[in-house]
Amino acid sequence: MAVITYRDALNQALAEEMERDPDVFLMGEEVGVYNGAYKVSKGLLDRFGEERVVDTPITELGFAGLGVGAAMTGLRPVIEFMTWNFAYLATDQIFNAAAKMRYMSAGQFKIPVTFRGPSGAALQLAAQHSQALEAMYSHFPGLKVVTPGTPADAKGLLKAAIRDDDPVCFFEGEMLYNLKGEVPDDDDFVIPLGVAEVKRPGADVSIITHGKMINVALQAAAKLEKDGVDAEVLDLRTLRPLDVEAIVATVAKTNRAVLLEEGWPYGGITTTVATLIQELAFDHLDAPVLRVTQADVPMPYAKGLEKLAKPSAELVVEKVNRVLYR
Amino acid sequence: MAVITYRDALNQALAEEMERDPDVFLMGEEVGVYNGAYKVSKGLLDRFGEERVVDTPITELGFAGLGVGAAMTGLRPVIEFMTWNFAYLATDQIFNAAAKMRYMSAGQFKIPVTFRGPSGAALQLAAQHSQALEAMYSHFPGLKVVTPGTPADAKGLLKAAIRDDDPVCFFEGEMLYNLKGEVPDDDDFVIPLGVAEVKRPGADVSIITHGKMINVALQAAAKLEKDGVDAEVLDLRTLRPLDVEAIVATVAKTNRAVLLEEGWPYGGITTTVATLIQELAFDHLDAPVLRVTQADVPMPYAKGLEKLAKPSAELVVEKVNRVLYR
Amino acid sequence: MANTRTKKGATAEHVERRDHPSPATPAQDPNWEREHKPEMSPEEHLQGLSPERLRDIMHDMLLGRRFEEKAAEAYALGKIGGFCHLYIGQEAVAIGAIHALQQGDYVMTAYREHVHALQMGIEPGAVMAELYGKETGCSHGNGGSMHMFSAEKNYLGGHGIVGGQIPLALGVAWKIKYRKEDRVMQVYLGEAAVNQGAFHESLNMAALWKLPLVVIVENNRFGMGTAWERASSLYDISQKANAYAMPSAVADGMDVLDVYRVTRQAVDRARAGEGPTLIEARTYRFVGHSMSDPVSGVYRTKEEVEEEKLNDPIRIYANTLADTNVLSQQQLEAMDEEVKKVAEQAAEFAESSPDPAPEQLYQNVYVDEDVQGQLYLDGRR
Amino acid sequence: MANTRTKKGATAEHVERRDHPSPATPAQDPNWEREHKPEMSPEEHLQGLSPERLRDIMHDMLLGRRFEEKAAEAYALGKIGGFCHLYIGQEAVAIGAIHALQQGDYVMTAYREHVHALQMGIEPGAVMAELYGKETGCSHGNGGSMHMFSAEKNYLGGHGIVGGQIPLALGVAWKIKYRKEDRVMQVYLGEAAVNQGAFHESLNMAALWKLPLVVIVENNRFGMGTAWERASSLYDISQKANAYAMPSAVADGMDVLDVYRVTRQAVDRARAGEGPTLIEARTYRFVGHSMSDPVSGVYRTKEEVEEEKLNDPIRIYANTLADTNVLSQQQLEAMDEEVKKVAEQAAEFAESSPDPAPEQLYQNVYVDEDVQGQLYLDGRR
Ligand SMILES: Cc1ncc(C[n+]2csc(CCOP(=O)(O)OP(=O)(O)O)c2C)c(N)n1
Ligand SMILES: Cc1ncc(C[n+]2csc(CCOP(=O)(O)OP(=O)(O)O)c2C)c(N)n1
Ligand SMILES: [Mg+2]
Ligand SMILES: [Mg+2]
Repeated sequence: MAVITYRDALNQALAEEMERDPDVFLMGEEVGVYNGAYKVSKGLLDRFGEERVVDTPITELGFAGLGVGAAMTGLRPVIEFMTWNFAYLATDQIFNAAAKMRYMSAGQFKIPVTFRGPSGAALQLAAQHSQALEAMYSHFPGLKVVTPGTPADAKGLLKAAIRDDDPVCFFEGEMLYNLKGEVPDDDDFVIPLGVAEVKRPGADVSIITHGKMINVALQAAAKLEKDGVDAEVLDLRTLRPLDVEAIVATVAKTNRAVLLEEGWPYGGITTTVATLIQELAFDHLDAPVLRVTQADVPMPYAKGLEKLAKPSAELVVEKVNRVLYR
Repeated sequence: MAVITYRDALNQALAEEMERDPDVFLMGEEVGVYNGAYKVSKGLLDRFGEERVVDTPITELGFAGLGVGAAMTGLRPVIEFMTWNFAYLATDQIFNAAAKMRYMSAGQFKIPVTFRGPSGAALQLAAQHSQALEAMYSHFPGLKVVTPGTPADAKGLLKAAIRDDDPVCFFEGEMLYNLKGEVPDDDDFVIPLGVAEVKRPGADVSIITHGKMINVALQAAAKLEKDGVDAEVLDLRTLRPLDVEAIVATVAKTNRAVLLEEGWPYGGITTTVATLIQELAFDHLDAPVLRVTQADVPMPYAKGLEKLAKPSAELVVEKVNRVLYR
Repeated sequence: MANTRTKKGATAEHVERRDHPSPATPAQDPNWEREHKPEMSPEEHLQGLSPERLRDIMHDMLLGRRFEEKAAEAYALGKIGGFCHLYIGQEAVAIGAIHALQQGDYVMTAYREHVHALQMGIEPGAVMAELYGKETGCSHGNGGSMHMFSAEKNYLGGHGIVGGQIPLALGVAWKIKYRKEDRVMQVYLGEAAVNQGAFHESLNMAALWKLPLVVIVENNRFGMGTAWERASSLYDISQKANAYAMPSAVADGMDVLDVYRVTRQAVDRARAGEGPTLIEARTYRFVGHSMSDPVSGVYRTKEEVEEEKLNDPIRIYANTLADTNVLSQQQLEAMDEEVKKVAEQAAEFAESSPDPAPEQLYQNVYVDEDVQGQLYLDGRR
Repeated sequence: MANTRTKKGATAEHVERRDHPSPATPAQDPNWEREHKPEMSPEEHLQGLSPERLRDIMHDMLLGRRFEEKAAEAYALGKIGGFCHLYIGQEAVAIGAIHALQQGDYVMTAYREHVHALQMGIEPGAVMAELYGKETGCSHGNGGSMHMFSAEKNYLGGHGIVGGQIPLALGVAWKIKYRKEDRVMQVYLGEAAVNQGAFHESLNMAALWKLPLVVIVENNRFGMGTAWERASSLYDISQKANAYAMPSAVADGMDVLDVYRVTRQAVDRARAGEGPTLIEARTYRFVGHSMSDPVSGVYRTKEEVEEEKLNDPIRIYANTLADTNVLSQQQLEAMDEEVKKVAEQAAEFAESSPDPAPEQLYQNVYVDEDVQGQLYLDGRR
């Protein structure tokens, strides 16, 4: 176990998988000479060369499609979007090609491509650069969606995503890159997709979330503890496949749930989870499932407004108190 | 009142609004010389000329953005996507520009653009041409989303969408164009956005749906009637703004709900509605809210498989029986 | 009127926009397909191909034609559903171009793909069964007319989004270079796809990285009902290659041997590591855009279509082979009878094949099997 | 090493790919900016502009520079957040080009936009206040550095998606023609945006429909850390216009009067209904891509930057005005003091302005007010 940053954990995962499998290559804007806009690919160009660490023109649609075509003929591309905000331009290739190719061909092709990049709001980047879009990608059968919230999960899940034979959309928290945490050194430390994790056990209420928001959830749990409320924090980690059992289990245990996500509420991950809970754990529920999400508006630039727009521990505590009828 | 097709109702709405306001123009692939791939714009080129009925190159991103730019400087464009399946290519302009421009400029610009076209599965068009994507568009604050299911709603809602000062995504049922129904002739027959309609009153259970699926819901209601079950069918009509009051009202009345949509389940419209119901009508519910959606797979081509993939009245009846514990 | 409008958008005003001498519309240019074609004797024209090979090509042309005529019949009888886009009139393009390939090379195209699929060696029965949506189809009934695939034959589909196949093909070409393989990637698109951003982005990267990609534009002059000159400010598609410092060429898309000649050069260049080429093959669609589109009337006149049919690529090639004594009229007719039988048998095979099993619905969405409802959220299973 | 790599991707191999005589990289071409510039006497070079106008231009150049230096200070102090992209070194482009416009014309650009916003007449205080995220900012604090707007001044933003502004500008040009207005639409993009599909789709439609659009590529040679020649297979951006049968020109982006000259021709042509023009303005960024990017070291050398700074557009223009006795060194210094005050006051105004009120969070998402939670589904209100 070493304590490293989320960024370095991702960098290790990339390096180890490229070392392990010559079919793995990294392509995207500024991943090479510049060492990555967020330095996630630092050193990889020097280590693996221009053939395997490839700077692209600014053509999200084009190089996303390139990744799918290379994957369907045997390579294992890792396609970096400088941020997921720019990937709308590539959605046709992700939703119409990557997600459907295997099915349309009745299994003749595997599409082992990983699309990855930073996601969500950083600080004052305004409407076009502050979007948490994992819900949009989770909507599509044929895709897998992963949202690590800790350095260890970042490494173990990225390695799993790269080794996975289906297309994976991998959302990194733009604000998490400097987050430190313990990460196993083991070259084969792989976290299987579809396994949620209880990040904090508790008895009174379940806070279910993923990605960057687990930290907000843990802050809320800490505040609640002071009020004598023992909250369980469940980190979904992967959104598709979704660990439905773990969701039902925590609600069966606490009988109350507050769902938290960074993105927008309409069609958000929290709507799918809330729907599953009331369907599969209806008789366990002592209160409606409540949610905390980004304010249902585009992200404003001004510091104060941005703070208001983002989900907060205070909002979570407020909803927890409501499901506890306090 | 005249009985006309859904197609003609849309055609009338376009013609009337173009007649009424010289700033309204129609642009898209094959809308002019070809009279529309689905003939919705039949006769409009001859009537309004090449300046106002404009055939485009196949460039969804380009002409969607053109519509937004024209709207922000005073025109009222109607942009036709030959089908919504192709609009992924335009999502950057719809989600990053249309949905956010007014907010980023703090209200300096209105974006009165309407994006419209056929949506959902027709018959055996396979995975890339059979997608019902209204849920994806509803996710984004700044957009309005409309899904008419009858000729009258098609006309009244399209006129409202064109007159609306915000960007509207208007989803037409590809299978509804030949559907006939009574439509008011009145030039000012406009149905306000955000008002759901009870298409069939009932007492025992609420079937909540929108667009093409209202017909499936009504079929299910008819079958159920034979078994002595009196189902209410609520047509949401517009998904954003969403008529939350009407949703709560019908559930408060029947205490049971089955939600039906054409698209995929993860993050589907039904997840948002189910979430709102369990939050706002928790104490009214005598059973969990259940859902019927497309099978969570890309649409297969083969007739038999396609039929299995689509939502059906049988599946709705089955879920209704479950919420009635029969 | 459609046509006056087409002409309008395409005369003086249009020419003035183009800094290029050739006429603004094919209609104004009787020699359109042949504009860039070198003078050759009939023998030179055979490209040194063996008589067997030349006869195979004729066989392939006839099979493509008869197969699709059969498919049209079946469609009329409701045995085939969905969209169905026929290649009738354009056969010389794919057949000439694929004959320039070797074992191991790849092909990818759009939705007008039956002949490409056949030419890559997929059994006619498997292609027809796919149209019928049967379990024996080359995509087991999942894909249909627009999404045929054969991993075994290096036929990579079959894509429905205009221009969507170009970035995918770029990726295959990338893989070939990455693995230093002795292969070439050939991608087809209609002329209307040239206006898509995907074309621009892909050609730049292909040229920048010198990938073994041959881009073949099937210029049949129309994207559905839109004449090329109403959709592009530049008439000569081959000139678009200059924007990427990419070599380009124009082929007579009604002359299978000219398509072979031009494509062969591009394929050899790609194989030699000299990078991509853009080929504009000038052809014509004798049928409607799809089964629901009338052959003529709306966007082109009956006369125009009839006139174009005089350039039927099969007749042109038959004359070439007759003039050079490679194939007699008699042999031609025998060959035609033979391929008609093949098309007939393909239909019988499709007809008698089973529908896909219901279990197929949830198969091959993912490589993984579903783990207790984690992958499929429809609550149906 | 970054640079060797740049050079590598840009020498022989690269030249060979281009069918064009000029050198493959600016570095190899001391005369890069001036390549297409005609010989002129100092007086001719003044383009017949009045002394007042010529001095205004200098005033604008100095203001742009001093304003952004002030902004950089404020950013260092944490008074400005988010991304902040400075235009230092490139001022001649927007200032020369916007001086070629008339009242009523429109401008739209990307995120490197402070000088464009100022040049369109937005008060320096309002621009600075937007950077500070204050209620008095030109976007009331909603937009920030990348999303400034002024409907009143016809300044249409301020867009953060590379290439995203081009289709929007196409739409504005469409509106001008639709309404038969006597206006021109000017859109700016960085050279790296040329590779985006949006560029290709938009230029084709602009040329096809002869829209009054002037497309100005600010070629500062780098898209973040990527040198143009590592991102494009064709070196000469102006040649890309040929793919759309569109006229094009190259301007010396370090010479404000040359930019004016070239742009003026394009603007006049657009106004006369003769359609769009593509202008490549060759310039250089003296600062990092954004505040977090070091000026040099990774993708360009300190030496390269220092050498380029010898072409400072303000010095070049100052010399022109001195040689022609339009502005003395003394007058120049006085002017500089004046604009420094303006920048100073802008900062004070921003500093003393109020933050946006919390209510603003839910304002202007839609034109409509929310009707009982129908528009906002966050259950917060
Ligand atoms: C992105 C996209 N837009 C629109 C369509 C609908 N569409 C299908 S074929 C076609 C015309 C394409 O013409 P062309 O590329 O010339 O190919 P051809 O049909 O002539 O072979 C259109 C507009 C589509 N499939 N994809
Ligand atoms: C679609 C998209 N991809 C990537 C980015 C990230 N990005 C911001 S600026 C930039 C470089 C753009 O360079 P250029 O167009 O030359 O403009 P310059 O910054 O040089 O003025 C990149 C890659 C983005 N904003 N949008
Ligand atoms: Mg065509
Ligand atoms: Mg640049």
